[in-house]
Amino acid sequence: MTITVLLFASWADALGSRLSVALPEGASVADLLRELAGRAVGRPLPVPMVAINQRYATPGQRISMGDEVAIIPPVAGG
Amino acid sequence: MTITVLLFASWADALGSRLSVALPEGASVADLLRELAGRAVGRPLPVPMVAINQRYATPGQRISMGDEVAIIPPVAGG
Amino acid sequence: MRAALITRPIDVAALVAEVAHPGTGATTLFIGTVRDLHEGRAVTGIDYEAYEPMALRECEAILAEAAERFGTDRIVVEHRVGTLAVTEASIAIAVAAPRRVAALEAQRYVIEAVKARVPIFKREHYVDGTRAWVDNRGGSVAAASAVGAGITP
Amino acid sequence: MRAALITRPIDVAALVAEVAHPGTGATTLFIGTVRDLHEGRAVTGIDYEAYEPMALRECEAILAEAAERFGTDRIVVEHRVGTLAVTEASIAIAVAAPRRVAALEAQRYVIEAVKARVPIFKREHYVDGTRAWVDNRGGSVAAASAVGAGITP
Repeated sequence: MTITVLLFASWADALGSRLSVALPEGASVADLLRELAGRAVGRPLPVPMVAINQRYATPGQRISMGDEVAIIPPVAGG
Repeated sequence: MTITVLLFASWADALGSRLSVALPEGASVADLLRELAGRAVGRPLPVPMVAINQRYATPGQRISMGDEVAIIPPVAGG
Repeated sequence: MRAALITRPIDVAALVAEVAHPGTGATTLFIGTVRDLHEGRAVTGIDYEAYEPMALRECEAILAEAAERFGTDRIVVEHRVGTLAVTEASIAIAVAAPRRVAALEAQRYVIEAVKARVPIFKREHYVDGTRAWVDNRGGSVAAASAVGAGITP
Repeated sequence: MRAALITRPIDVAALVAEVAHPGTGATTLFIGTVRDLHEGRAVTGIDYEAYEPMALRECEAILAEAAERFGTDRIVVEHRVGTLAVTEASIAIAVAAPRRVAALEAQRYVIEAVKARVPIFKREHYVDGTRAWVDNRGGSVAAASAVGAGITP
């Protein structure tokens, strides 16, 4: 399946603010992060959280076709 | 010695906002409070603090001629 | 640092502006207002009375303690005296600090200390036309123990 | 309760007015501002970027939690997005409650939760012309560990 991933801040600078990623059916958040790490080898990016449909997701959580998936670098609001 | 005592709030309502009180030389804060209690018998007044020269005083502290003495009912600032 | 007892309405925006500084990361403002209910009784207004020179001295001492403890001297407090209507501000405290923890904790330190120590007194006006002196421990004069209780040696 | 991400300057006086109510005994206002120094580097401005729909949703969840926990729904938060100069407000939180403890603790709850959870990001501009994304744990991207560290199974 192909999912669209939104990126922000340093991750958007490195990989763009919107990315299409091909993942096997039933892929998890950790699978997505491994795939993105491959695209960012050697770049000093901070460890991100992942959100699915605007809620923080756990590493084992599965991603489904059509989900809104986002890479959330360390936050800095306030 | 005669000292002038400032009073506030419920104590001022009961006894006036300024009182002359005759006390023996070397009288303490507790002596003053006993004297005032005699003047307020039967009235529902709250237990006050006493300030000498604008600082809270302890019951055993001595009062000297010329001190600025004040009866401070429970405070309600804020 | 600045403390004042004032008779005009408190201008809270001016207090916020007064503590502002390019090194400020966080500003806190606390406003105490006259509310329409106290322990179930409908309140229409409050008289605030102060032992003014001592109240000012205590406020200044509190600000100095907060400055020492929290590392910022950008603190102002104004307390109103006189008769206030419901929704009017009786006190405002503004604090600015490089970091939020100092601004939050200094604010709390100052309001708690003012309520505990500063010789300011209030008399509530009720809808039925009666008035009573009340204090920050929740008591009213009518409910308080008689004076004798506190002065038995 | 109301949360907003805005691009115009925050009007803090309007937020205080928005939460006002005759039953209010205490109002707190927290303002976060861009300061001129971060970890020893002179800062000239900050870009705030948000994952807007999620940031708004998180802010609204935080306000609902605070309302539940502290018993007041008179809480508003506005966070600025875009480029801000030193001394400009990035966030303001106003809380009104019948009693001060609720107003103070709700204020603190909201600012701590916003800083921890809301997907808003900032890039500092330094006097030497460089820029860097920084985060609320005090790190900058350059100082952070490589991405691999976080995703090893």
